[in-house]
Amino acid sequence: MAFDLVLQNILNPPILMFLLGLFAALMRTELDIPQPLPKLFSLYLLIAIGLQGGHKLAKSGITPEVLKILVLAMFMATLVPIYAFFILRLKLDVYNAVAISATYGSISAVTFITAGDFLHKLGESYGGYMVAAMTLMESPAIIIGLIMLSLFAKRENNTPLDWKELLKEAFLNPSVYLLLGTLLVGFVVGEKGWVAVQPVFGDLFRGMLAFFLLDMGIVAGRRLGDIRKVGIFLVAFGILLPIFNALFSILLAKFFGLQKGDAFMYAILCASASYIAVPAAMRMSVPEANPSLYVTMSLAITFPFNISLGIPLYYFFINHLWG
Amino acid sequence: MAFDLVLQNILNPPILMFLLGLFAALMRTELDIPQPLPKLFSLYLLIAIGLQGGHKLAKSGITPEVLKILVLAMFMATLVPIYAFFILRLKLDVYNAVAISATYGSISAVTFITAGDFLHKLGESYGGYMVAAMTLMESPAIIIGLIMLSLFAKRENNTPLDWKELLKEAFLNPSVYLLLGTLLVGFVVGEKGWVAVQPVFGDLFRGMLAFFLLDMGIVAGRRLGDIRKVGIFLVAFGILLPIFNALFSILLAKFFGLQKGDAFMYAILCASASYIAVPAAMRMSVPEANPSLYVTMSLAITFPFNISLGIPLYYFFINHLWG
Amino acid sequence: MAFDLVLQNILNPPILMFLLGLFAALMRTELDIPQPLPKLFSLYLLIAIGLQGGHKLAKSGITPEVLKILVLAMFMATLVPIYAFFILRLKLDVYNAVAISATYGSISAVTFITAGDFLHKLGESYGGYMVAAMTLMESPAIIIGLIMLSLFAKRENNTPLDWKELLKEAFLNPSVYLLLGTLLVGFVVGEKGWVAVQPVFGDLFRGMLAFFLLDMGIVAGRRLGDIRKVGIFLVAFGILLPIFNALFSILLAKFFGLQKGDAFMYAILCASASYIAVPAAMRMSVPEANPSLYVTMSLAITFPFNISLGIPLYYFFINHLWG
Amino acid sequence: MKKVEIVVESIHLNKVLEILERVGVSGYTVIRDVLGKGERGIMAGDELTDVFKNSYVFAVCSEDMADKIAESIKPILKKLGGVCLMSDVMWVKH
Amino acid sequence: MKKVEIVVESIHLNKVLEILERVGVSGYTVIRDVLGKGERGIMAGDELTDVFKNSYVFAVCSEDMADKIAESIKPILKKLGGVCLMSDVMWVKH
Amino acid sequence: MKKVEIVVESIHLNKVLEILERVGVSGYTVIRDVLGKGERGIMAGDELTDVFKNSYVFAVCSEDMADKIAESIKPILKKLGGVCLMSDVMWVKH
Ligand SMILES: Nc1ncnc2c1ncn2[C@@H]1O[C@H](COP(=O)(O)O)[C@@H](O)[C@H]1O
Ligand SMILES: Nc1ncnc2c1ncn2[C@@H]1O[C@H](COP(=O)(O)O)[C@@H](O)[C@H]1O
Ligand SMILES: Nc1ncnc2c1ncn2[C@@H]1O[C@H](COP(=O)(O)O)[C@@H](O)[C@H]1O
Ligand code: NA
Ligand code: NA
Ligand code: NA
Repeated sequence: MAFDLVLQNILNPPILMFLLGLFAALMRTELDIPQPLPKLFSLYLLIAIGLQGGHKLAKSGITPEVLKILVLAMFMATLVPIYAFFILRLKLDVYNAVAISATYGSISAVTFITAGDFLHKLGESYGGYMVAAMTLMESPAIIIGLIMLSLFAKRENNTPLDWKELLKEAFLNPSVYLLLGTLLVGFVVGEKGWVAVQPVFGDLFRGMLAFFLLDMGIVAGRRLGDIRKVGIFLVAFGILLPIFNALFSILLAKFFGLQKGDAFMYAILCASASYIAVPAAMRMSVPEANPSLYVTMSLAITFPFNISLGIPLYYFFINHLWG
Repeated sequence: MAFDLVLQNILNPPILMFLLGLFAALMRTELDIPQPLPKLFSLYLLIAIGLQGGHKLAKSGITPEVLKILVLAMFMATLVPIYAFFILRLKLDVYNAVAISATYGSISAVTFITAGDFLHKLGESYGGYMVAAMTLMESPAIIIGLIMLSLFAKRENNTPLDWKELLKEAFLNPSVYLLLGTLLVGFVVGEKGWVAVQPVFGDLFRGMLAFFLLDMGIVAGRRLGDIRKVGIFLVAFGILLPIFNALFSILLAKFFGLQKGDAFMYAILCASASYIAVPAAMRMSVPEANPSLYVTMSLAITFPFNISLGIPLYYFFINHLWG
Repeated sequence: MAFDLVLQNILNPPILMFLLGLFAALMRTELDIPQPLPKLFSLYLLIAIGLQGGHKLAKSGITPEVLKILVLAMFMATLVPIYAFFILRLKLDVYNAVAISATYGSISAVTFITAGDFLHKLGESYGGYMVAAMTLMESPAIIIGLIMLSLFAKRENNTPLDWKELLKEAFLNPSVYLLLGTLLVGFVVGEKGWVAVQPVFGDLFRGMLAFFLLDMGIVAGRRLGDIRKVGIFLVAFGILLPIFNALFSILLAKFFGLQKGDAFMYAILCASASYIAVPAAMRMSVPEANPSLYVTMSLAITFPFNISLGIPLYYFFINHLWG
Repeated sequence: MKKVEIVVESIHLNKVLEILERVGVSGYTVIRDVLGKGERGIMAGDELTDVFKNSYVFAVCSEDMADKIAESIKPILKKLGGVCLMSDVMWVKH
Repeated sequence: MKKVEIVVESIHLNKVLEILERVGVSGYTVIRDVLGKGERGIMAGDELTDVFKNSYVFAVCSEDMADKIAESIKPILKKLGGVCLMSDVMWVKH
Repeated sequence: MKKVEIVVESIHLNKVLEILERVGVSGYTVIRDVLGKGERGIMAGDELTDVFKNSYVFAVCSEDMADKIAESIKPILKKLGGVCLMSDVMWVKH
């Protein structure tokens, strides 16, 4: 049954395209999707998910249920980087612990989108407000990380944190801005507006996801070689923490009575790790941390794990609890 | 009623995406759509509008009505840069007056396309020959500008104008060529040919326009800061001249008995200013003029004004006259 | 009747867009589709053709008929570069003879795709396994070419061929990998998987082909000027060899009882010449050969000939033989 | 005149430009997306995350200014890596 | 040998290359899409209109030719802006 | 210190980098997609087939190493074309 789910997840064009990209990199073919094409795909996916979410949200309305979910989202986005930090401190210096915990406290939009596609294939769905929850969960980890840094690190030349720069980085980073903005656009344009852009931002969605995951596979495959440098502790961390986060959030979701599809997407958000927004912020604010660690973990370990095994695994648990 | 039109225009995905881009730039998020993605969108829009126009033209045929419109188009494309030049000379040197008047004598394809989308949403339409009118109106302003230059400027080292280079620049510039070419392709391929490419060049059109206007918003937003340098005279010019051009052309259109949709698109063409073809020609042939003036005016003043307030305003007048 | 076919082939959006690009380059407009946009189109076309082929193959199954075609494909892919080499040696040195014969022994995916579009328009079709045949035919010519080289060339500093690098280049080159991979993906995802990506990789196909051929036209047009350098012998070779290859393969196909559509696509594969994979391999392994020769021949002579006149010509023969 | 050349991780380019501005050079030229290898490993560009990319800057200025740039840039090079080079050059003035 | 380096607005690149051809240099190398700042303000590239972008050219040649280039390029620099630098370099010939 | 600059057809870039690695330079910087003209004609880039494009590499190293690079690179330049330049430069060390 669980195996069935894995198969059903994997025999999907997006996941197969990811594997195709992964092997391309491992076998050192020169298959390459050069910039800015990956940027085109990721912009497209963010806009599409935002518009779709806004359109759904306009239909369902902003209810107390929605607010409850947003609070739960903020809660986990604040909590995860804190406990991740203390686990990581067992083995790492403050700088790397900060960068990695921030990475895991934030989310991956592509994991979210891939999971949504999995749900869609099973004939189930989730609320448009989950996109709002996702945008809320992108940034808090950056702030928490930098608070940890100022509490626990002795800055060499005592340069104080540039909080203004930092809050901007956290809350006005392009993906947060684009998701929120298009959520709003989708919310206000009404049915007629949505129909006008649906051939691009609706119908093409799943094919574009497959195209983009080919590239994600290539990039992840290239980083696989760096896993040796990462060490066994961090590899285990990159798989076990997401599972723990997912289980924890599933229990929370059950406790607070979320619907099945929403609970699943919530678990996915908690389990996923950032590989664009947070790394960019960390390279700017914590240059002492080693990007080969946090980028590799998030991109070459956690992302592939989540979209191949994590998605069916978390769904399996949820199926048990919600029936 | 006029306010209604403004709202109806603004609550449209393309315009909202433009505003989203504008605010992204103003709030200094790092949202960016790097080259050559904007080029992809603008090539796409030109090809799509050309093929659609050609297809429509093949259906309607080339009638005396069509020829009348083409003559009217040429007339305004020649007249506007002349009176614009003399108005500008009140405050500016010859070089800048030439460059700005040429900019306003030419047209903006994206304004045209956005206006077409507005019409479409109201359930009205325009003739395919308006695309031919648009291509006719792109280049004359460049020629007129350079005639003004040779009449009124004392060239320092008396280098004569390179007319050959210039006519090439004017009539073989990529957007003129692409519009004319795809108009022809759309004209000859027939219904079957159009159906083959419609999923790309028809169905995706409005979504791609929304995507592209996000970028236009970002670029316009970045230039907004330069408005201070432009000065109050030129800011006023950038709003009042388009309104004047629109009203003038609407009266002409009424006088010569154009249909409502055609008259509206004609007014849009006269009111819009070029920000790609003409600036490129001016930088080459009139390097003495300051591109921060003419690019900023066309991109950060006239373009946003036209697509937000201009479109409903001109439509309001036309509604009055045509009923 | 033959003229009818030519017209029917040319009055097709893809071919007209190719001509539009060709004239753009000849008239020296600055129309340009900058990298990586052409890469986006070629990746798209390869993925789409692979997925479509795999999907068709899953429906038809892998039959003895399929295996027969694959063997025929390998046969011609091995034979063509051998006789091409000896013809070329009449006038050229070993290095250039190797590079050009390898170029003509391999295939052009875009020619294949354009021919498929032509068939489609006539209401006929070909088997999905032809895509497998195409991937099989990409690489053997590289190997044959390099065997010729080690047999007939005296390497200056006696550096032995790097066979490992070479086999990798031949069999893991990006287009072979991508075609095979997506063929497999299309094969295993089933109807439901195909439906998910069809709006992108099915519906958009013909429009994207038209867009890409605009670029191919520009590039071919820019190379047209180099034809003088190529010389009359090679120009004739670039047209006559494809015709000969096509006729030869048509007779083979008739003899072995292939179906009409498959025979046509087989002839197209034999007649077409590579302009991406093989040139890349040759520049790496045979730097002594002059790329202006083999790239120009394949791109500015054989490709335009095949898609404009070759396609209807080969079809004309096939129509005669299959009735 | 001196030509000062600097290679630095792209994300920190602004810090270098700030120094040039502060010292008061009359101009500079920047080439983005430069790759490289140095003490901190290979910077071959990572398409998706945009890490591991350098920028290359050069500015032509008086020897005096060049020395000031060298002074101000040392702590940055120490913290963020990168290289700074100086050489003699003649500026063709119109 | 002399290395002549020139930064010029991309749209006027051809004029510089024409000079190099006329003087008869044996070759040159061009890097497009270079950014910069100088007398005429920031050239940070404008995605849409493609204004405000520089190109960087260098050519290695004899001192003689370098002087000729300097002479011919002065009026262009004056009219269109840009910089031209010269320095000593050794050309490793095979 | 010496600055060694090399322009080579992009497809052969790896051969140049291998030499630099073998000689043991501490680092290098690469600019891809450089255009140019030389003995072998115009390298203006061909969008589709990606032929006719150069890469530009520079490495700063001791005079000793520079000589070794020059030695090793000559046969490559002979076979594949390209140029190799050397000049004096000061490395600002932190
Ligand atoms: N010896 C060198 N020659 C040329 N470029 C260098 C050299 N060392 C370092 N670089 C450049 O400076 C960047 C940062 O150097 P590092 O901080 O030493 O890793 C590298 O990625 C190279 O682009
Ligand atoms: N002192 C300088 N050092 C390096 N590059 C410069 C310098 N001054 C100007 N440039 C470059 O030359 C371009 C044109 O200069 P200008 O005409 O002075 O605005 C600038 O955009 C820079 O890329
Ligand atoms: N004199 C020169 N100055 C600057 N770059 C050159 C020069 N000669 C050749 N090059 C560069 O080196 C490349 C290869 O040169 P070649 O092998 O002579 O064709 C050219 O495409 C140019 O980019
Ligand atoms: Na998370
Ligand atoms: Na106008
Ligand atoms: Na062939």
